[in-house]
Amino acid sequence: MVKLNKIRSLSEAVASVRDGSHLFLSGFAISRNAIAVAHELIRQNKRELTLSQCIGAMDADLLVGAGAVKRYIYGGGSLDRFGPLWNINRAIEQGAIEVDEFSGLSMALRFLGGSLGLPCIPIQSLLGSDILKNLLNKEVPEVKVTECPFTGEKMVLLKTLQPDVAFVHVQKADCTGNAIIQGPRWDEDAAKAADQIVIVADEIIPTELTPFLVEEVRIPAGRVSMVVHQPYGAHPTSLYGVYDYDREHLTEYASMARTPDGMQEYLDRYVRGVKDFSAYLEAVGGLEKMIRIKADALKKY
Amino acid sequence: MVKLNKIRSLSEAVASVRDGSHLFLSGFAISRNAIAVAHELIRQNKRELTLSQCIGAMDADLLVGAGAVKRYIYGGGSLDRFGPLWNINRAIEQGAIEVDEFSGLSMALRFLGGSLGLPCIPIQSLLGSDILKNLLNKEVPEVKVTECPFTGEKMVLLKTLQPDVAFVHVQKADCTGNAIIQGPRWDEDAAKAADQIVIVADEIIPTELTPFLVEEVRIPAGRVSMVVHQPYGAHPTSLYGVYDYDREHLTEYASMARTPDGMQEYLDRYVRGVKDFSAYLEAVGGLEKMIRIKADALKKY
Amino acid sequence: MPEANYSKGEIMAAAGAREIKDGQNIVVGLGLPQVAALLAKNTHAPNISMINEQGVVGFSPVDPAVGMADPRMWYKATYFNSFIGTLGSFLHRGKVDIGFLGALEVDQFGNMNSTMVGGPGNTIRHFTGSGGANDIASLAKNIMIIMRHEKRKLRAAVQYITSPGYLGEGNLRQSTGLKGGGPWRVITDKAVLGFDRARGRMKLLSIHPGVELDDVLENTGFELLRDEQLPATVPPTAEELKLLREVIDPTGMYI
Amino acid sequence: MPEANYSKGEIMAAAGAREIKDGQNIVVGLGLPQVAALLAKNTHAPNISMINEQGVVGFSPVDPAVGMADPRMWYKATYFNSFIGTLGSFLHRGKVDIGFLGALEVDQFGNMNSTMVGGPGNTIRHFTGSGGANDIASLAKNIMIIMRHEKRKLRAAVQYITSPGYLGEGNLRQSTGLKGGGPWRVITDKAVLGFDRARGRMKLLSIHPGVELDDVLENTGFELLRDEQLPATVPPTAEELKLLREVIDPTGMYI
Repeated sequence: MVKLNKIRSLSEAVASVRDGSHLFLSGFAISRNAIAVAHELIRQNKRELTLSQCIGAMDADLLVGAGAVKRYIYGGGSLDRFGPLWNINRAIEQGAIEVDEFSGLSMALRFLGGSLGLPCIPIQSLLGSDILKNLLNKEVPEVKVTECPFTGEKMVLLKTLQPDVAFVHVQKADCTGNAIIQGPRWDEDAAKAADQIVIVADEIIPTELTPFLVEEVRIPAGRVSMVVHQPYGAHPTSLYGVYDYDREHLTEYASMARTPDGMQEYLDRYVRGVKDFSAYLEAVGGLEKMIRIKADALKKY
Repeated sequence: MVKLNKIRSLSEAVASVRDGSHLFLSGFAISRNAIAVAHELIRQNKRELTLSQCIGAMDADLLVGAGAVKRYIYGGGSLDRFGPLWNINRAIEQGAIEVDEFSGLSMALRFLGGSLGLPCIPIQSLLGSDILKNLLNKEVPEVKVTECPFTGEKMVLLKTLQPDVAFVHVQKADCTGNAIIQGPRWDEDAAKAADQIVIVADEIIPTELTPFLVEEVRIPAGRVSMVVHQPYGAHPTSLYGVYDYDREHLTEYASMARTPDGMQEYLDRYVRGVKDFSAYLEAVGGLEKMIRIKADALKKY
Repeated sequence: MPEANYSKGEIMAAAGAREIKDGQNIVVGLGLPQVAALLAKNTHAPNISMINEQGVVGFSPVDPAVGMADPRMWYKATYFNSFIGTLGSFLHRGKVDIGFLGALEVDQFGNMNSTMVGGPGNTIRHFTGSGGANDIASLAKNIMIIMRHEKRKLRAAVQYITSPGYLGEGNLRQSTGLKGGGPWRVITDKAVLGFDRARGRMKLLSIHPGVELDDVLENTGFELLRDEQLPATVPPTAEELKLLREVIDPTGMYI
Repeated sequence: MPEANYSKGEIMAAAGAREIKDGQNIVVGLGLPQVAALLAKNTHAPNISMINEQGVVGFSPVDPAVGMADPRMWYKATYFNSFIGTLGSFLHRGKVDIGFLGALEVDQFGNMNSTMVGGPGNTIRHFTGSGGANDIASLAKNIMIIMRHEKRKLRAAVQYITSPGYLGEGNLRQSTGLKGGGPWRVITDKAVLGFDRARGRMKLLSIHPGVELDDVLENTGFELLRDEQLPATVPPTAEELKLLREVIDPTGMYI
């Protein structure tokens, strides 16, 4: 039986993104980031993007640093102990991007509601905070303080989120789009909230194998538009069970991103100045580095 | 390191249920029902129960047939081609129980919202139906037709559900309560919606093994109050990957449940008239039957 | 009239299968819907995603099942989740192209009843209720109903609206706030019916070979819209019959 | 004053660990919170469930990590899910007993700021923001804060309320609709602080051995409630120190 082959090249998949789109990228701090996608979005000079994430990550920081982002909707974030999200914090401080700042769970519920096609969803955190005060002061309200009509409890009603395209880096996928995510999956609902899902898989598995791994399939083929095969596509962030984060390169990034000039130099050296993601992988240490960060079979990092 | 041992006997776990409680049982039609729990609830003569399920199943039909149920909240259901839920349909026709009838997804969203501690959750089905009309006519409203304050779309706001206790039959669990569900898991959110979760496991696995099966753990120990070890506890319904449904016994049940007298005879023969679930298993064919319904390793049924 | 070399179930399955396009997401139930979807999958639509409401997607059954809760229906599934993962993040998210439904009764507006019918005196008989049917009818882009063509089942008005069709004449469905496209095909053992979606009323599209127009009209409890020229339903091909009989339903459980 | 044979980090970890009861569900972050929770787990509370906000539960790390996104934090986890599976079906469901939080600033009502501080002129400096902190502060039964005891960090009022404490004097927290119990302990390198929960104000509970009361008061930016008799914080035992140094944080990354 012929199976629909959704495999596309990274550049084809990214070329389908229109300027001004609302994108979701799968990163969480320094884990399972859609780094290859962020690089290609920058190389293809995509502009005026809206990005949304539960927790900010390096993939978003790269895009903000490259000036590709108009609006960022998120719940806070960092590069863990490697440092803050320098570009995002700087853009917020300078008013260079529009920012809607929420909490982790309020973003997660907005995505969950979006994944279910619900127009709104309630939450009972945010109340009393300056996060809420800031959001209520905005002209385009996406939050409303109200009461549950059944219990009378106070609650915050949130408009749900449905990105145009979600780029989700995963450990394995088959060519029809069934995607396996191992470890925590902070991005599962956000992916399903999106109108189009592009799976970026470190490994492509044969469709015959999928039923045997069914308990680990987190995004079903029927929701997936394209599949990109991109080994090490999350580098320098970690891919649980496949490779560890690259401590050396993250340290270099955090140090260069500290200043606008340093960030431009980083982009020139590793993103705009290289032909493609393979050339980036060579530039950061190639095969030798990839062997060094290979995950231990038991520890998974 | 000492691990908290939550293992209790079936009779201890069921004894903790107070008359008048709101229970969730894990059955869906003829699959993964909490049959051993339903039997023990009947033997311990629990009364005035409220039951809720996305889709009605044999475990609920048994309890309604035994007169243990005051109120049933559900989204429709059957015994698949073995027949209708005779006791539940009869009780509805005769007005013998209070019934709140919803749809499958509206029940699922009420449980999802309950699992997240949300007081209410919207849905955009039910509109225009007699299901909704009936619910709106009730004195205690749990549904409200309203509009999304952000989009203006019509929606039905549902009060969420939080059962007092969920009894969930699963393939495997460890003694701390980490529960593995294989195959579809229509009951996962309903379980998490409950205040207390009692896991009934066909097999107990050592805690050392749990991290290796982590991708299949669906209910985490931190939410579980008790663990009951009850092999074949879903019989005569199927347990995916472990045993098939018992065609012979389901046919007998569907035939006896057709009349009130037949149902009482069934309960006398297989539930009230036997000492415990082991005696029931002997009465329905014992070891020979259990070997016959063992699941095929590839097909899982 | 030549004696047909196929059964009623076989032409219903073939007619249903032809309405399916490759790559679609389809919610199917037991019986003829599943047979029709599998026939499409085995012929022109190998890449459809079949969805079982309680949380099973991408299955390829090889043994006849007794219902959706039968693990035979889940064989070689590529995705397990819950109602939330099927009726939620597929259906309510607007990503189900076709929802197959059955019903005790369907009316001229495509409204469906699977809950109750009146019995003798003031009694009612209560049946299965909704399950996912109300949700599917409310939210899928297209609803396909497969049923026997009988006057008591194709009624002017159903006794209970479990699952909404167009509700009444005109744009009542939209003004009620329902987001799915509504009823689209009714495949019976006599004909293929569709809808004038603007008017919300059922329309005769084609009559199965060997069936007379009067037979269709007499066994329908309301006036059917129809064009002057009525084609005959294309009968199942030899390839389709071979697949149905040898691969999809070899024991003849459903067809 | 005898020179203590333990570090500030060690007494903070020990003081934090003692506040934990066996069987509790605890949301922990990187660093001292994780060290305190692991110390409790290795001593009197072997059955706590440690929860990492992005969807990891029941982990037992053996290598020092750089943050919650570091798979070293997930080692031997017994449950993976998403924010929804941790901050949703544990926290918002009312099933988190203790939430550990850090902050740039904490005020007398336990309000926390992790978002921004004023810089020179009219500028602001933007930091990490909430992550799950606002949700945890809003919804956990008890909030435990571990931080350095400095006047600029323990302020009369925070510059931005990222995560609500008692908001102000009295029952402002409850009337705002917040369901969690609110701040409960602040463990610093000088003292263990708690709250008068009825009044919503921070209260000095014990002072670490070797620290003077004045030292505490001078380094706190507001008036602390306190009883006349103030006990000394119980120092870490030899067993606790051995566990901290040899098992939980052998490289001394956090303590």
